[in-house]
Amino acid sequence: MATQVPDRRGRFGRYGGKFVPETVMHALEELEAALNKFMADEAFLHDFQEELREFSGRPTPLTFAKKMTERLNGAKIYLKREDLNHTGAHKLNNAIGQALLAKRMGKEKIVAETGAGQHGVAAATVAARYGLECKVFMGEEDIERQALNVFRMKLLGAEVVPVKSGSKTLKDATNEAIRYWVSNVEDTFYLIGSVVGPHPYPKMVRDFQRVIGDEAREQFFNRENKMPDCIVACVGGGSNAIGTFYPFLDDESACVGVEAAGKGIDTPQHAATLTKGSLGVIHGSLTYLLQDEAGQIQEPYSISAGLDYPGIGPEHSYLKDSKRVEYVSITDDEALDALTLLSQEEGIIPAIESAHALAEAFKRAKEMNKHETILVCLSGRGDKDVHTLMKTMGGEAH
Amino acid sequence: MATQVPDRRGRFGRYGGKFVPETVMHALEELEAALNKFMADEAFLHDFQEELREFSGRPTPLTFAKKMTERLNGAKIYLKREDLNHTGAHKLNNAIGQALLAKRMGKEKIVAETGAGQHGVAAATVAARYGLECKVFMGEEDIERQALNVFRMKLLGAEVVPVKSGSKTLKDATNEAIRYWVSNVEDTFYLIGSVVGPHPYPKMVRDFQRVIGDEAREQFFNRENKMPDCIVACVGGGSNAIGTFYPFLDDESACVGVEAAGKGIDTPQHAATLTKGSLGVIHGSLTYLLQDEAGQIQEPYSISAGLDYPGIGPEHSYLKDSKRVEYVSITDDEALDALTLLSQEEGIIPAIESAHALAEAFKRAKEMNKHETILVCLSGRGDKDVHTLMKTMGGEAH
Amino acid sequence: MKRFKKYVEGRNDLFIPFIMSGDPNEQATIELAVELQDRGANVIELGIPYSDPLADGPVIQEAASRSLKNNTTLESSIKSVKKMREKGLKIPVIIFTYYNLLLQLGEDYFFALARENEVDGILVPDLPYEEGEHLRALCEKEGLALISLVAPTTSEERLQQIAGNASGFLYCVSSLGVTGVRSEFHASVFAFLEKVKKYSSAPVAVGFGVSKAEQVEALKESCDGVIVGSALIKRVASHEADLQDPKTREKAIKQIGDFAAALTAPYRTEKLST
Amino acid sequence: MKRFKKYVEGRNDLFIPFIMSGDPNEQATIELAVELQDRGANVIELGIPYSDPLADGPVIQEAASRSLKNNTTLESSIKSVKKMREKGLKIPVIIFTYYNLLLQLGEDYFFALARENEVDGILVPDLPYEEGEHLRALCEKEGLALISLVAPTTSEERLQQIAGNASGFLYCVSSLGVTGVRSEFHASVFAFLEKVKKYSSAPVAVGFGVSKAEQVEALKESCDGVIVGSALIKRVASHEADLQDPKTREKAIKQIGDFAAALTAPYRTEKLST
Ligand SMILES: Cc1ncc(COP(=O)(O)O)c(C=O)c1O
Ligand SMILES: Cc1ncc(COP(=O)(O)O)c(C=O)c1O
Repeated sequence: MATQVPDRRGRFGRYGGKFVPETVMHALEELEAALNKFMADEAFLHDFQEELREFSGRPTPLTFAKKMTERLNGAKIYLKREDLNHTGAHKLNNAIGQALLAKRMGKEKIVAETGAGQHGVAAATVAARYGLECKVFMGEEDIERQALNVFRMKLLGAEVVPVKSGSKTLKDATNEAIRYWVSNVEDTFYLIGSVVGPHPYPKMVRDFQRVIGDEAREQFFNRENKMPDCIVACVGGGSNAIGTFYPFLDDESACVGVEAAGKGIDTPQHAATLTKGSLGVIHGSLTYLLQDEAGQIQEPYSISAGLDYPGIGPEHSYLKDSKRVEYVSITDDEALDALTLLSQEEGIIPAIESAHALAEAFKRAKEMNKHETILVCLSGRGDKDVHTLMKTMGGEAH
Repeated sequence: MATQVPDRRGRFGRYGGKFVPETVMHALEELEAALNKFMADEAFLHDFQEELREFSGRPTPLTFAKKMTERLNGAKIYLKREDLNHTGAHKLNNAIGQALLAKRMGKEKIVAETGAGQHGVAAATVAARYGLECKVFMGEEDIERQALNVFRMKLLGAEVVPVKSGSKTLKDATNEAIRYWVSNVEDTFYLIGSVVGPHPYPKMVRDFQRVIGDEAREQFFNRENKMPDCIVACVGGGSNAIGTFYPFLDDESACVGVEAAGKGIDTPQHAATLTKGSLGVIHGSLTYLLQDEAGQIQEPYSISAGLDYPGIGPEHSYLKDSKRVEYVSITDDEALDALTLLSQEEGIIPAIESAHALAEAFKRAKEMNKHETILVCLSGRGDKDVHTLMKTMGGEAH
Repeated sequence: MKRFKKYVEGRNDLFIPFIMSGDPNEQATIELAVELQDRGANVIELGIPYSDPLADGPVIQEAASRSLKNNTTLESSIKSVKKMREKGLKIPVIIFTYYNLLLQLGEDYFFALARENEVDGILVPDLPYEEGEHLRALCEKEGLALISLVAPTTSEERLQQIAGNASGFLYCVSSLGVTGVRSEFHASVFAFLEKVKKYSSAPVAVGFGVSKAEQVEALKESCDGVIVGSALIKRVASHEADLQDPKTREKAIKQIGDFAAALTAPYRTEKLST
Repeated sequence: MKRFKKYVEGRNDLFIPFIMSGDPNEQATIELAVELQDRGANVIELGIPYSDPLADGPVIQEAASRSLKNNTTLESSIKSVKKMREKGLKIPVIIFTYYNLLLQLGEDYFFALARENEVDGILVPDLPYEEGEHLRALCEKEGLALISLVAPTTSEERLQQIAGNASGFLYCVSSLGVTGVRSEFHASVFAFLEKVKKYSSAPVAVGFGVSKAEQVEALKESCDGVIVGSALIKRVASHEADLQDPKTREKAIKQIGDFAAALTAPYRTEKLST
């Protein structure tokens, strides 16, 4: 059964594992022991649930997209509104969980990596809320492109450390965060932002994010008295997608993960890891990734900073092989169209990441019957993207 | 009893009324009739509640500010999280209500005014969601200062109309919206953004915003088994404050409205209407306002665009006279300090507007006992203000 | 009310110009008032500049801005009426002011000033009938006309009440919207005017958009007069420089007078032909 | 394993330099390997440049960047070992490569290449003991050393297992963190080394931060050798221009050799004095 992974070695089928320097192994063992303890601890789970509710505002609603549905004239579209979380995306669910765990483990500091800054803001937020010191590693290029999020993190009291190595973007920030962690494992907790990294991170992040799917499953059933015919989510590292899909894996619902096709999967500029990548090791995990023939990791491209990651959570590689989830890709342009459409039909400006899922859902809805249903994970709000949109759309929304 | 106002003429004591051109009177009568009908209509109220829940994500949580409370070492501080509403502030509660009403009245278009763009975004959002045409009037100066919100409105499908008259800011945008409305009353609904304007607007907006206080009252009682000792909210036009206070007016809780003192109430640069203003008529309502000796309305100033209004809802003038609510003011600098403090202690970046309420609450908390409690309405999130903060704080958060 | 009796009551060819006090300066306004009387005006509607004139279109808004630069106030404007009288103005003058200005001046002081400076009436565009009770009583006591407005959207019930209590003249708004030039009136205006005339206890004048002789011609059978604001003020604006210069002012004022005379020619043609 | 037998086993003065393949070019790396042998090296650790070297500090990261510009690959690096042999290199060479490069080359092909090019061992910094089972079996079959690492945080249980299965030599990480120069070692390193030596089935060499003769002196009683990476690579970086130019290369290589000799002088002093 799909829900039995990972195994004790942290493998989802052949994927996952712990491909890390010996210096990190102790920290992973410690984390695993803490997880085993606290994920079975009523008091910890209660705190986690309470903070999700009272700090982040969960449960997030399930919104029926009435006008969008009418316009497409096909399957009914429901949106799981992760954009309504505090700080604007599903990222906080996981950040709350890990930060509470770090506290329980007696750590005083957290370190995190960030690309566009969404996970960095989430990490800085929980650090402030729970009284932890926070360092966020961020590529120099990203720091320049995301000045607003950099300021938010600083305002929240975090230190943003510029990363000058490699391509100066997310993957290098991740390397640098791991390096820092290795040097400071005793008092520092590494707060990873997606279902990636060495075991037990992919499992832990999934278990903190499954609240998305758990809520959605109940809400959907209350509305429709059945399970959705299709569930769609975007895939960067894959945390919102796994969080959404996981509780449905034993149901009949089709699940579709949507990667970023950037300027097209036939160009070098995309981030379609499962569609175009090959097996390898990245950031401690055996999984699909974008690399050249020799095994050097490649810079991905997507208009959405959150999907711009050369690897993917190992559980997705597993779900692809097992065919339980289908993976497709959506281009920048298709995502922008979907973003505009949802804004104008429903008054919700989605994150560009989430717009990839929407674009795929809209395509499918048109081909489906009116009694069928699609559940889309709206992973975040688009406010963070307005700058990018202004540049891309030339200052004029249409 | 406080809850019996306004009277049939729309007066809160001596304040309020309908000081509008004859051309508007018919539209106000029509609106009043519709309100009387639909606010007693189960189906309408059900739709309103459902949209608050499923579109905007209500109920918003009540968050205990643990670290902040410990730091101040006085009264317990609770935050009513209106920042977690869709689009990021309490403004949407009212926009949803008015837009649903407009639909029921058979109007096809809405017109709104906006200063910083928050209400404009809320109006554009509901227009998209419910299929209404939307025109937003906005001062030319504000359009320049708030390019991001202008883009958001356009993305949502609204037309943003630049206002070149007068001081080219909010009050002129309001005049212009009213002028447009006057010319198009048959098919156009004027969606006002606060508890201002001619009767029945102040009452209607209050009744749509009281959900804040209704929820908070129940949530607070469930947590503390009593009513808060003190309730604090910022006051621009006064909608989040009335929405919060109103359900508590017959309780013992002290209520405090916080105006913007800008650079100081002894300078000409403030927006402290009740503290420094005098009786007059603005935008159809008899109330306190900032004016010169001859009665020309003055441009207010505050670092927070949402408090930057020369008038105030007439019910606040009434509550000031009756002493049921106390009104104080907070400077730009005090608000910025409170904003930084909450960000770093609780991981919540508040809107600069809301930071005015926080600053006052923090002052009071220090002087209160540990068994006492303060409820603060956190009216909106600060993401919209990050640009302003970067400019003011010089790019470096501390 | 005696000036109304003499110059307004019983007539059906009323020409009621609206001019902005202090636009572009006090002297020009005074001279323009007298010139308009000479060109056939029956009442002068003297607008007081306001920062937030929400019943007005752009032409009058801009006039107010120009005037406010001269620190024109309600008080200074009322005092200038006396100066108009000294220059020979005999027809009624009504003060057109937003309510806030009146509130700040104080109603008692207003009436004292009005008496002293020979003002005949007042029009408060943002004081609808329901809110005007107190002011109406004071006006009655002081013998001033409180000019009321009715609009095509005014309900039958209110129309009856407002028109039935009209004093001085009844201001009929031609169409929805704010003040400003309109090229045509909707046909429905005639049915509306018929209804208004049925109820009105005073002459019925039509305003909002009157800017051409053709309109005056078209309206003249259906009402007792026209109010002309934006069309005139546009001429004031285009002669601003000349009106500022004492040496060219007189000529500019005559030219504005010529425009007023041409606009209201349909009334005089009738007078001649009868 | 025969080169390990000859040059490594039983010794307690091992000098194991780490050099980056292709930094700044293949020829320089080949000549440097031979020079280091001449200056007392017992094993050459040949680093393969990788885009994401997460166990490495900035000095080695930059060396990798320089090398990648020359399109250095795992395959080209293994092939260059043969060229080192042709130049007289006799001591064992171990390939230091991140796991992904090995995966992409293919393990079978790797072993074929290793055999053909006279490679003696492999070290995969991101392949901890638990994940190394398969590779360990293959190495054993092929007679290659799979170099394992232990760190101060390695638990007693794992330490026992890893050290007990060590082949070639056991790489002892001096302290937490990534590769790079450290000015001092924490006192606890000695207790750690004692424990490691107790369990180890192979000579114990200390790496991460060794950069000064004083450190070698301080460590020499507690372990069987030192691994020197960043300190050497810094010299390569500072001689980059000279190493690129065939005319100046030899001199630059000698200078790097001088540094290596000075660093490991404590071993030779001992050799002389015994
Ligand atoms: C809104 C949003 N959606 C999706 C993602 C992609 O992450 P994941 O695939 O882990 O859900 C991000 C990452 O920053 C994000 O901000
Ligand atoms: C976040 C926020 N708080 C408060 C206000 C002030 O409005 P009101 O006084 O009507 O609540 C605004 C207005 O834009 C706002 O955006």
